[in-house]
Amino acid sequence: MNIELAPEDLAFRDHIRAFVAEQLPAAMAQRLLNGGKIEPSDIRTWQGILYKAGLGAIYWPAAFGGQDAAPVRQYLFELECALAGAPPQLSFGVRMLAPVLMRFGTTEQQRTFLPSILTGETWWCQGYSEPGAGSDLASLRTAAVLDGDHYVINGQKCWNTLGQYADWIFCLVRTDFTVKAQRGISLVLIDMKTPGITVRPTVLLDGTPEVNDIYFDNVRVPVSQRVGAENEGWTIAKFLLVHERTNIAGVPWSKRDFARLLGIAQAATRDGRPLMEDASFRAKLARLEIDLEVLEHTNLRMLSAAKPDMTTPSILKIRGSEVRQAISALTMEALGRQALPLVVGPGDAALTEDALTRGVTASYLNLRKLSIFGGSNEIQRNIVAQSMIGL
Amino acid sequence: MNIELAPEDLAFRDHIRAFVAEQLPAAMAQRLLNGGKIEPSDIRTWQGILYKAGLGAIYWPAAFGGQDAAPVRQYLFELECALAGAPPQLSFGVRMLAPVLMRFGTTEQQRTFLPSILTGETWWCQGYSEPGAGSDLASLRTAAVLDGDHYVINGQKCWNTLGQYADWIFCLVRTDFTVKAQRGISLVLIDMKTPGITVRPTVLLDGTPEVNDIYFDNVRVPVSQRVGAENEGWTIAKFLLVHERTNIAGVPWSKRDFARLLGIAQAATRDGRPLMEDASFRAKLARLEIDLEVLEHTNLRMLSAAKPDMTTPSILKIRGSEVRQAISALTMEALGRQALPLVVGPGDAALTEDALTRGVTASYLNLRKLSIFGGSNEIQRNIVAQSMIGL
Amino acid sequence: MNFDFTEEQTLLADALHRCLSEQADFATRKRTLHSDTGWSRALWTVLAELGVPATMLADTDGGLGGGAIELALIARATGAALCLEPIGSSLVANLTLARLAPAGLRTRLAPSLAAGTRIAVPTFESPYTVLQATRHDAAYRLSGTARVVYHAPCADQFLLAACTAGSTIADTLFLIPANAAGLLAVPCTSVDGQRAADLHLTDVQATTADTLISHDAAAVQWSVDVGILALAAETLGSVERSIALTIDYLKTRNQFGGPIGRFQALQHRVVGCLAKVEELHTMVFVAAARLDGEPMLRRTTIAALKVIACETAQHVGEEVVQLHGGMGVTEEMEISHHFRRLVAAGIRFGSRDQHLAAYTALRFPPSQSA
Amino acid sequence: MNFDFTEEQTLLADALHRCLSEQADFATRKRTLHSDTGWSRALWTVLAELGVPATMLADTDGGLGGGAIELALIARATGAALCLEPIGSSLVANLTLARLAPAGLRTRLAPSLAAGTRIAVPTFESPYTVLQATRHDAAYRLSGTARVVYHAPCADQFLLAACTAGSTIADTLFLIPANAAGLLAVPCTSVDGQRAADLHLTDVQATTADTLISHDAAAVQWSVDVGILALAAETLGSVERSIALTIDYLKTRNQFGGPIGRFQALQHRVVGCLAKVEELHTMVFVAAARLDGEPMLRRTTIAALKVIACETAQHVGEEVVQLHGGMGVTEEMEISHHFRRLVAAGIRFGSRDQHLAAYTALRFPPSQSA
Repeated sequence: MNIELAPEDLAFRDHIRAFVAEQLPAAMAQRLLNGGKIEPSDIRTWQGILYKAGLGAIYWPAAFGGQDAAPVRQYLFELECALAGAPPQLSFGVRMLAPVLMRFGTTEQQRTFLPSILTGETWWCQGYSEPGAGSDLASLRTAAVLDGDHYVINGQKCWNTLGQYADWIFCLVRTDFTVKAQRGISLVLIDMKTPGITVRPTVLLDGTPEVNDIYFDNVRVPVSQRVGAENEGWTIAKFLLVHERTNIAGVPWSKRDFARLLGIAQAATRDGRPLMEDASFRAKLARLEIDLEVLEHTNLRMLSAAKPDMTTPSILKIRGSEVRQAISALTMEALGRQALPLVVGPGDAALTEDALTRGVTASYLNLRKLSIFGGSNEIQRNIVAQSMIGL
Repeated sequence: MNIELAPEDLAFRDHIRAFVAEQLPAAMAQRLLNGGKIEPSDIRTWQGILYKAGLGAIYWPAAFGGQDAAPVRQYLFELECALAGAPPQLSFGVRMLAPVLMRFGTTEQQRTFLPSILTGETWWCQGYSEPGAGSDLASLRTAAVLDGDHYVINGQKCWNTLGQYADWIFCLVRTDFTVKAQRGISLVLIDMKTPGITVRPTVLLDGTPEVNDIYFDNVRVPVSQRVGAENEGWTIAKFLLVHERTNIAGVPWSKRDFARLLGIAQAATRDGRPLMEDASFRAKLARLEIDLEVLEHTNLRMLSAAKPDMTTPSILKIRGSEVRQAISALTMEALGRQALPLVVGPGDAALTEDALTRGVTASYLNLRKLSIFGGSNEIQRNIVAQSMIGL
Repeated sequence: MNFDFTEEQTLLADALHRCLSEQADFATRKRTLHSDTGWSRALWTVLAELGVPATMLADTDGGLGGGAIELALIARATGAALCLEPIGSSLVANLTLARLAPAGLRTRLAPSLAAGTRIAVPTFESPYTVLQATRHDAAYRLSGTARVVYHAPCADQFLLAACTAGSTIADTLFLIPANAAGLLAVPCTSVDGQRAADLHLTDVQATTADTLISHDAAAVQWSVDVGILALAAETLGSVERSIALTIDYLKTRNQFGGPIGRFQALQHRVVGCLAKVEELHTMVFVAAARLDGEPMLRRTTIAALKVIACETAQHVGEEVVQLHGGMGVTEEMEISHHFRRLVAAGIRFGSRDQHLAAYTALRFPPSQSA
Repeated sequence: MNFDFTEEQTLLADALHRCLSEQADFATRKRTLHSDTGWSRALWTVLAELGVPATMLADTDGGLGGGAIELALIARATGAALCLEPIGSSLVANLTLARLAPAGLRTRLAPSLAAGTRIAVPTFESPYTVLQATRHDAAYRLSGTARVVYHAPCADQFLLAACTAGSTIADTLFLIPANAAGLLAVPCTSVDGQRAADLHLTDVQATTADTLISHDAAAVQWSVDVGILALAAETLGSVERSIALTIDYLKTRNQFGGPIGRFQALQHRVVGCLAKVEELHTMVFVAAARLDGEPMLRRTTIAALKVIACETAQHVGEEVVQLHGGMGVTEEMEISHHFRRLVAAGIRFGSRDQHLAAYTALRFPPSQSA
């Protein structure tokens, strides 16, 4: 057992730290560290910078432009980026679709789609959930009917994240209605410019249109854009969900949020006195830091384990979401009444210029999704219970 | 709305307070306030004193020797008794069987059994649960087969509280095995001296034999000792369970325990300094007092409501057990290392003479039962959910 | 002892519920929310005709002579309907005026306040303030800032709390016009969608005639406590409605072959919410009953109430959103608006920890007996 | 970076688990619990033959040269088996001796400690003590009381921590014989069934040869931290076993027509326990890895570990009893003995709040940056 970083890993971290310090645009970093909204252009710009430095997806196999980086290195990479104020990489392409293509895609598909994921040129989104099939993917109904060498697709997807900016979507569709729930599903890749696709944003409770309903009305997709065999989509979906969960704890983002919480707390007052004089608040901060420390090391313990098990990603998802939500709640609490205004008038210099505190409440609202999207925490508990108790 | 006590109620309370101050044996009170074990003789003695003062069961109808006292008065009565250090009244006779006899019993049964409940001469216990039918009463199997004018009873009861001291037991038995679960059950009264009854104590985790298994081996019981019609036991059991729950929150005991907690906290030190200097401990004490205050008033709100509903007793049971358990946990915490010894050697004057702290840890252990016995908190949540959601 | 309402109180609550469910259903409210002003003067007028703003004013001043129970019942109903109108704020201002203001001030303003043609709102949620009142001859000059004053954009009068010389907490109350010289209001929208403003005061004049009480910090605290009661009662209405919405959702949302309400883990979490709501219900009316009683008991009860209200708002708010799954985080669902209201309720008038500290200081001061 | 054990460590843990499940099954342990001495010297001898007490001693002293990881692995196994023998205590004493004692003391005692024929136990669980060491010429005289010293009745030697003149916390460590003149032991049984004693010292003589370190409060704190690690690792073993027992129970206990483990509310609560246990698992080995590292990082990590261990002990302990229903509160079930062990673990070496306060003081001192 050696829980400290090996000298090579430390050197790697220092290299990433230096790279980020030099290459991450300072204005973007400052804006994002102060709680500013992440714009699509931020994500595209940063992915382009990473690509040029050979860091577009370090844990991809070298054959596809990666570095075969171990999970711990990938973690260090994400941590350095997050702490420095970088936007996240868009997971739909880099983290979700790409491993699927490498495993199930044809050589042609890999050649066509992987490079532009790495460069950040193609923005991918995901079409999984449907009305009435949120957590229950097996009951999805979007139909793909074969017509010559095309599928004709009709149906509706929901909870599509950031699809309003997307160039392409990977989509689970039903290719066989005659078989049982999980069978008869296929994965297809669809150009968002294909006629018949309508994107309608769903406004979330923080007021932002982060997710969408996507309607398919006789959308024609070449059969060559199916990934894997027909009706094998469920196998691919499960593979993808597991991949989606490898960084599910979100520790880098929680550490960045915690650093911000500390900054806010040190500047805050309560009833006219410095908030950090308040013993109960300091104890809360301490308890939360312990949670974060435990989460980080539990995550590292599992990342570095020789053989991963099936329950730990679910536990990491649950605890990761709880810890990040708790950080956002305590940040809001630290702000006190200053946390109330969600929308400020143009004349309000005091509030808008107070950059450190920007978006704290909106972030608390927005992060409620963490325990719901991507398989709710209740679903995660079911998965663990099924594996441990099996009743 | 008038949440303060009416002048008549205040006068009643003062009357009870004065009575208890005068009549409750001082040595017994001091021992019980300091966490001493409640002996059967304490309960019998105190019931005798209450009976002689006409206070044996104040909420019984006057016709049976009570005072038709309203629930709020009964609460005040119990609160004054508890705070002064009185033992509890034995609920099996006074609170559980008696209302059943008044409602379902024959005049003969009422004349035979009610007076000695009031005087405390007859110690009753309850035979409900069975192995495999703890929370699930409908599946009970103890058989009562008619043989002339007797039932012959065979089977086993468990979780029988204090039955080792009992003169009589009221027992749910199956009188018809041919019908569905809840039907075919009858309630019979059995003299514990009847041949064929064996009582075997079950030691609980605090080391005390508080509950028993009771075995019935061809026990002959006159049919005249059945209460209500044959196979109508389920109706009676439900009536009785509702009655059992009218004081389910246990507020008087929690208030007595909280007063003791305060006494212990004010005398305690932590790392060489007075515990009450510790802000986090005082905040815990405050938060718990708030819980107790809320529980007391929620209990009073429901006791004084014109029409009781079906869910509030369950909520009171859940919260009542949680609050009392939390008080016992915080008392243990206040004691620190002094809470460790459960059994002290005869030479240990320091520990045995420290009467205020006696039995704190044993009490914490013992009170785990509160959220389990009498319908576990999980069962209570099911009841509420059934009533509110109905799925 | 009883917790029953009088017939008049029941009638008031029923009339209000009926009115709000007819005239302020969720669709109507959504239009109001997104309107320029963010509140409906039409609805306010209807409520005024029902007697809502008059309820808190003395009958000798043309009001209906209501007290804390009426205030709690009205606030509970407006919380359930997520009203955007300045109901809670004006109730608090009007009751403070009725109880504390000298006759002259009352007589001058009561008729229009009762009719709803004039709206007064308080600018403070705690005795801690940076607003200073400096004496100049017979008048005061007020300077400082009051942050995030709810309903300030629709107020005609502000009920202000300020510190006079030598005091570190507010000890003097003024009622001044919203268009007073030296007063700058910078608008914002709070997390619950209600409109508010930061008020910047520079030498705003307040005469003796504008003064409710002076050098009486206890009276200011009483008025703050009225505000806490109103907010807690609003919170009660909102969590009650949230649970009803959630139970409906659990019964009708199908997943994995049936309504999700059949899942026991979800059922038990609803029961956990219900238990919290019963407790808040109790404390709102205990606090209401004690509002005009012994000050120390009122203070500990109000502090306890806010502790319970904050915890209930956070617990129930987060649970009902979670129980709604993805739908819970969308703006189109009523539940997400309750959640935002509950988030605001947890912040306004001070946090759970602040009120627990206040309770602790009163009941368990360091190293002393309780 | 890796969290893997060496092959030797895995072999040690496996051998110990095998030995304890064969020789200290629950029925055997119950007989031991109710025996006069409350522990089994026979089992202790078997463990000594396995090398358990020798593990912590330096190989140059005839020990096996183990460190914090080995200590944690052994303690975890003894927690799972609810051992009544002085294993954790002697590991802590032996490791303290190995690291801090001068050569003379080590050479004198190591052989018999390694063989298990001599048992040393620590008498302190925190640097706060009322034991005073007063210098008289070349020796100290020790006076005061050490309360509830675990395994004192079976100890041959006591590892004592005392304050020298001018110090308010313990800064000196002694190893003295259990039969020293002036030492009175008053026995008691702790809540977890383990035997203990209050030690009353009156002018007990300790020479320089009995002194491990003096005027070094940091070294005393290190030894306390070793004890916290051992207790937390025992707790880990106990909660892991408790969850396994509970899952077995849920699968086999039938109510309402099937195993109660099919109820989702119960399943989710088991998952809640599992998540806590994973976290404790992490922290035990993080703390073990940092035990001999940078002192400030060790201190915060150990404080965090005890916070997590106390919370996990209470949460999991109360949940597993509740999930066992009525059976959970009976003495005949193994689960109730784990519960009692977990209750003791929450009290020993200081409470959750004490350690959170220590962590807070180190990481977030008042009004300063972290």
